[in-house]
Amino acid sequence: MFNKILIANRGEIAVRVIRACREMGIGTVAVYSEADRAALHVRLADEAYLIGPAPSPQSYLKIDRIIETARLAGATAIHPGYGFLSENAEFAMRCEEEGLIFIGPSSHAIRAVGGKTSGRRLASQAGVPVVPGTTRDLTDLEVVQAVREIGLPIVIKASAGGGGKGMRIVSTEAMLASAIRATRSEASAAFGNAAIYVERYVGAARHIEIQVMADTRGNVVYLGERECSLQRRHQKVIEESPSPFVDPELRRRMGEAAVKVARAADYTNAGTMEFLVDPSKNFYFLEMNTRLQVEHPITEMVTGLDLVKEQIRIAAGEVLSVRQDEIRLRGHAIECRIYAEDPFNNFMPSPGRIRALRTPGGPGLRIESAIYEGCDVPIHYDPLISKLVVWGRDRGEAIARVRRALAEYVILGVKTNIPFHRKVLDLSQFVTSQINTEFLESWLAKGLSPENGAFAEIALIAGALYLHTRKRPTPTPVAQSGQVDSSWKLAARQDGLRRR
Amino acid sequence: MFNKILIANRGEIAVRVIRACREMGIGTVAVYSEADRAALHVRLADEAYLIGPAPSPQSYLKIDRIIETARLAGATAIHPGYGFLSENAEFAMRCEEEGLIFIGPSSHAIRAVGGKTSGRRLASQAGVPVVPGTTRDLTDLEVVQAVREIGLPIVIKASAGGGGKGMRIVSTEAMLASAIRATRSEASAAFGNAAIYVERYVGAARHIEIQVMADTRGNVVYLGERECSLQRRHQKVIEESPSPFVDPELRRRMGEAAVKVARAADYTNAGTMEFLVDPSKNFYFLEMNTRLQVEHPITEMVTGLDLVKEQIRIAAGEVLSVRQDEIRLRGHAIECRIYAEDPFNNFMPSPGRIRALRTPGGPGLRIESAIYEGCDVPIHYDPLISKLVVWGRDRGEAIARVRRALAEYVILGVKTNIPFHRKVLDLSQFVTSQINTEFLESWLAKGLSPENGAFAEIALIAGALYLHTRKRPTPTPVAQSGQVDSSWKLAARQDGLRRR
Amino acid sequence: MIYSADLQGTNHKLAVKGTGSPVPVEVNGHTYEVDFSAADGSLLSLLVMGRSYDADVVEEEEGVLAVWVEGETYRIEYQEEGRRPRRSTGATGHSVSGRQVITAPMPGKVAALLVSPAQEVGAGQGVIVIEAMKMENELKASRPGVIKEIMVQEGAAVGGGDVLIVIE
Amino acid sequence: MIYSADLQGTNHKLAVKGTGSPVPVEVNGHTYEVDFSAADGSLLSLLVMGRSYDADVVEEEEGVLAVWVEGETYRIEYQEEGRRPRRSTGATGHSVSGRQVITAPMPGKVAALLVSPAQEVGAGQGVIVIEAMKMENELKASRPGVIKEIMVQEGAAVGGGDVLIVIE
Repeated sequence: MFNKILIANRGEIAVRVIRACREMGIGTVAVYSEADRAALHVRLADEAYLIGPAPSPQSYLKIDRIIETARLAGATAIHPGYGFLSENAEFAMRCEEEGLIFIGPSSHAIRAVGGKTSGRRLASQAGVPVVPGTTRDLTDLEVVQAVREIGLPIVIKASAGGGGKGMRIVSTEAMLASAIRATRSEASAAFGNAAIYVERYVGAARHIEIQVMADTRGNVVYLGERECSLQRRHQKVIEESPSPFVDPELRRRMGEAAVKVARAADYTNAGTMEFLVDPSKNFYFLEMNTRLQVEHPITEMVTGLDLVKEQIRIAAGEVLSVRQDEIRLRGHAIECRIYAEDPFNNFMPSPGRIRALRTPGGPGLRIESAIYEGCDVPIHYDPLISKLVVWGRDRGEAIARVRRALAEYVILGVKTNIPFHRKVLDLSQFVTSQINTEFLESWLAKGLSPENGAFAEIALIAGALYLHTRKRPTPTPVAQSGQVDSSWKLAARQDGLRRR
Repeated sequence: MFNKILIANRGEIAVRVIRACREMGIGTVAVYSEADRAALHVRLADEAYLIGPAPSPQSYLKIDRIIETARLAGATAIHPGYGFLSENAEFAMRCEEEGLIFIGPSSHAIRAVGGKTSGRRLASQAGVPVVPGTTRDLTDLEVVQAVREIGLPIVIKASAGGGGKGMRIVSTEAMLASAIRATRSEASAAFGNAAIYVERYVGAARHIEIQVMADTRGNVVYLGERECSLQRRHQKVIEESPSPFVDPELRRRMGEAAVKVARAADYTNAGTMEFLVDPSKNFYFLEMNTRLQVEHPITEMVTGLDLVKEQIRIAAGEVLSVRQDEIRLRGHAIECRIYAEDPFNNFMPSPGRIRALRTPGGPGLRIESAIYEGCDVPIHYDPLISKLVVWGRDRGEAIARVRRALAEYVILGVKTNIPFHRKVLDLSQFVTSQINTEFLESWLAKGLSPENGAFAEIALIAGALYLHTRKRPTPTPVAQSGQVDSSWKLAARQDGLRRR
Repeated sequence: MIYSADLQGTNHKLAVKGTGSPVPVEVNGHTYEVDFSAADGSLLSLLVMGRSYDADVVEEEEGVLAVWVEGETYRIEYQEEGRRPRRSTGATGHSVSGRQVITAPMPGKVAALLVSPAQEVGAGQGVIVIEAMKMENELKASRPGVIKEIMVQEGAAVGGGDVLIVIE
Repeated sequence: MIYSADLQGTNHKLAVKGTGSPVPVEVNGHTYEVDFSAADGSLLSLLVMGRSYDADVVEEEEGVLAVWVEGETYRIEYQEEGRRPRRSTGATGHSVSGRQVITAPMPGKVAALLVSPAQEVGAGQGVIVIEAMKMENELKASRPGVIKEIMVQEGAAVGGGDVLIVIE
């Protein structure tokens, strides 16, 4: 086993990996940018090194600097988290060359299955259905041809795309030419690569993904699915596992398909196959994410496995700790992604300082967060500041629990999408899970208005008292020193609390 | 189902019950003493009413006042939590008379099995082994006789005892007379009742208890065991479930014995049978606690059940939500009771104001607490301020996790026993579970010294910098406004974080 | 102490009639007896007619409070009786005149300009796109007008509060 | 700034040689380059030779700090160079002389007096029992002496810090 791991990431995922290492007795090395000197991942790590200015291309994306830091600190393995360099085949290869263990798949596997078109090719070769479309980059003319074959509506996608950028839905011939131009220019601007391909547009489908885990001895398992259809701007907002839409039979079929693709790619470590599932339960391979997902905790809560520890063990050459037939799903888990953004102002990002923070407590909660009272949420990185994950004995309890927890969660100083989550969780379409990837957008199109003001009058009073008491001494109750209970002993008997 | 429940308690258990009610959509009524105006249970409840001065006999133990408050607020049921009135048969009876639902067993069942001697009688009648001894109150002469029959060493116990008070171990004839006098006087002073009885003293035994749950339709189940041998002054410090000492066969035998006793008492709702288990796995019924236990969360974490919700459903006349054959234990749970006390000064209580509070996060943690930054820990009540409960896939992971969590837990302003927990968790006897009810005391007898100072030099520096920077502006990094990443788009591609 | 409070464009009159707790508080002519407790920092607990309310308050800028109550957060601008009004806040600030000043709601970069000088714009029409935290954010005109001034270029870095566009 | 710090009876000399971060800090003659960051309130982050230390500091009474570092809490009494010493703290405080003053470590009630005036007591001998938070707590003499004065009776309520017994 490794004695020191460098975490090439920041935010909640870096903290998540550090905690797993601590529980495994492995030393941790954090890297940070100038904007992150006081970040929680720096505080919690055993060692921390500055790797550059705030912009990620000059810090968290600097391969040479990170590898050099691993050397300097004597770390023998690197965990990339998600985002940043996690799916970067070159980074994985550099680690391999430098004799550092990249905690993830081989650079070869990333190349084989990580790319959008290469993944589609591999899947269809493995006999797994993919969304009808092309499996390679196209010229404008080829696009027109492809559209004739596939039929409208279609999506033009940037081969190098991601983050919901570089895609255009085309529903009429007339739109085609301009859509091609627009996508190419956006793609070259956003990803420095104008390559595009075409897929049939599957509209009212669900986005459901399968978690796979593969060791270096050829063992591959699937760990159930995650329902990820609730998206805004193609970005996941609320995920749950299991999916209310998936029955055991569909789970098995999708799981086995995912394992097939993983085997075809000689895949190792944690990976996720994204599928589109249509109302009649046909599923189509979309793409594979060759790293840990943001929403991995919901899979951990229903399977009882710690995926990060599993990743580390696999990278150290150990055998998978479970066989497929040992995997049982228990209960139901839901994750709400809490972003620093203003849901009532077009989800405008809201960087700044956390002025007040109170995290919910009690049964069935898990909070994956990198914020603390007094910390800053910088403008330079993703606005994900916390993941509220709950477990319930069944979906009903999980929903009730996440609502309860959101009502306890206080984050002031920056605006958050907590009110948005609370509204979504109350929607009958969510409760009955009558959703697809378009649902959230179409619901949002109606517009989102701030709190209806159930507590407006109380808020007005609280604010006034806050200002009022700042000027005067406040009545803060204190344990009455000296004044002591005259019947301790009676109380002692009836309490006897410690005897439990 | 009830639409409003009054919680006749304070502290973490009141908060625990309020949260369960919220998840069930049931309104909550808190009661509070003058010392608890700002307590968390008051904040979280829908309604809150002052019921008297700080001393519990004038507030949390005032039956009339509490029942009157339930009436006033329109609550139809009362949850007593643990301690205070939770095992008070008179209170249960008053509720019954007033047409309020007492969320717990009937006053009849409390009388039948709740008393130390009555419980022993009932158990032995039900054919469940009890620690050899008498099952009724004794005269001094009868004590001497009993000792002759049972043989030394014995324990003289106050029939009304509790909280580890009113018991004397007698190992020689010579000690007997004075021990009888001493126990009687202590008992009448502490419990207003000089009645005593005699048990054989079982020395190197473990304290293991069985959680039972019974509905009003005659269904009774046991929910595995809890290992509670780690005690100080007969008070539990660390509990775990399952017990490393208990095999499936012993679990079944103890479970069935517990169910027998519950049936014999016509018991309903949640209850716990405490057993002594000797090294050769003979078990002896000790007593039954006719209410929820402090350590109930570890049972919830391994069974997946919410015991408080189950209690409420049962009280509302619903059928148990699980059958015995559906109960599966998954993984391992450990609870550390965090007290406001100074482990390095003879565990002196440490009331006061919480000045800094940072609770651990990440996978497998559950924090049941009623403190917040700026709140006061009053002198009038039990010093339990938080329960840190962890779940792990196996005992090894649970231990690693609770160590990790304790190292993250910051509570300043009052002294806590966190350092004590950290030392105990490192003991080889704990790791291998070579423990019994005497282990902790005998280990403590060697004396406990403060932190050995692994970080003493850093602490000295941190303190100096704290004082230093109070006088000068502090370098707090802030998100560099204006200075904006010149290659957002590149970053956007490589992050694409929201697309996960 | 008497306060004028602005919540989502509606003005409310408040009077805190005394000190200590409980204290009578008048809101829009209706008086409540408020039993309250304030811990160190931002936490407040209110009891009004038996109902318990958990609140958390921080001052975002002078006189502008973010008030969290039972899971809902309100942004309220307070003025003490007899103090001169402060400018209101929000992504798009307007002065009393027909003039609209579009300011950057957060530090970021101008991803796109959607209008040109002298162009007419309708209410809710997007005028500029600011990129921050890996997201593009379109700022809209709150009511019809004509683009008077554009103070930034595409690609320019902007700080929070910077004036971007003036509409008349 | 130069400090004298008392930790568990041992005295340490500290010198913070400058302002801002990183700053050289001398401890008992050894100087470290300390990169530190202080958030609002009590949180500190220290980087010393690449090692990261998470710290949390509160002042329990003037000059006496509770310093949490990586899970361990230290109580340290600081004196700035050239200030007059403060009285030391702890359950049983002693002055420089052979005199011992037993004070109540917390508010509570005198459950039992274990000694009488003029009685000789040995080091570690229990002299009084205070009851608080449902527990009895025995206070001990830290070294041998003779009971000079007993200021309280059994059953009496005492406040934190009250003088209970004087030993000489």
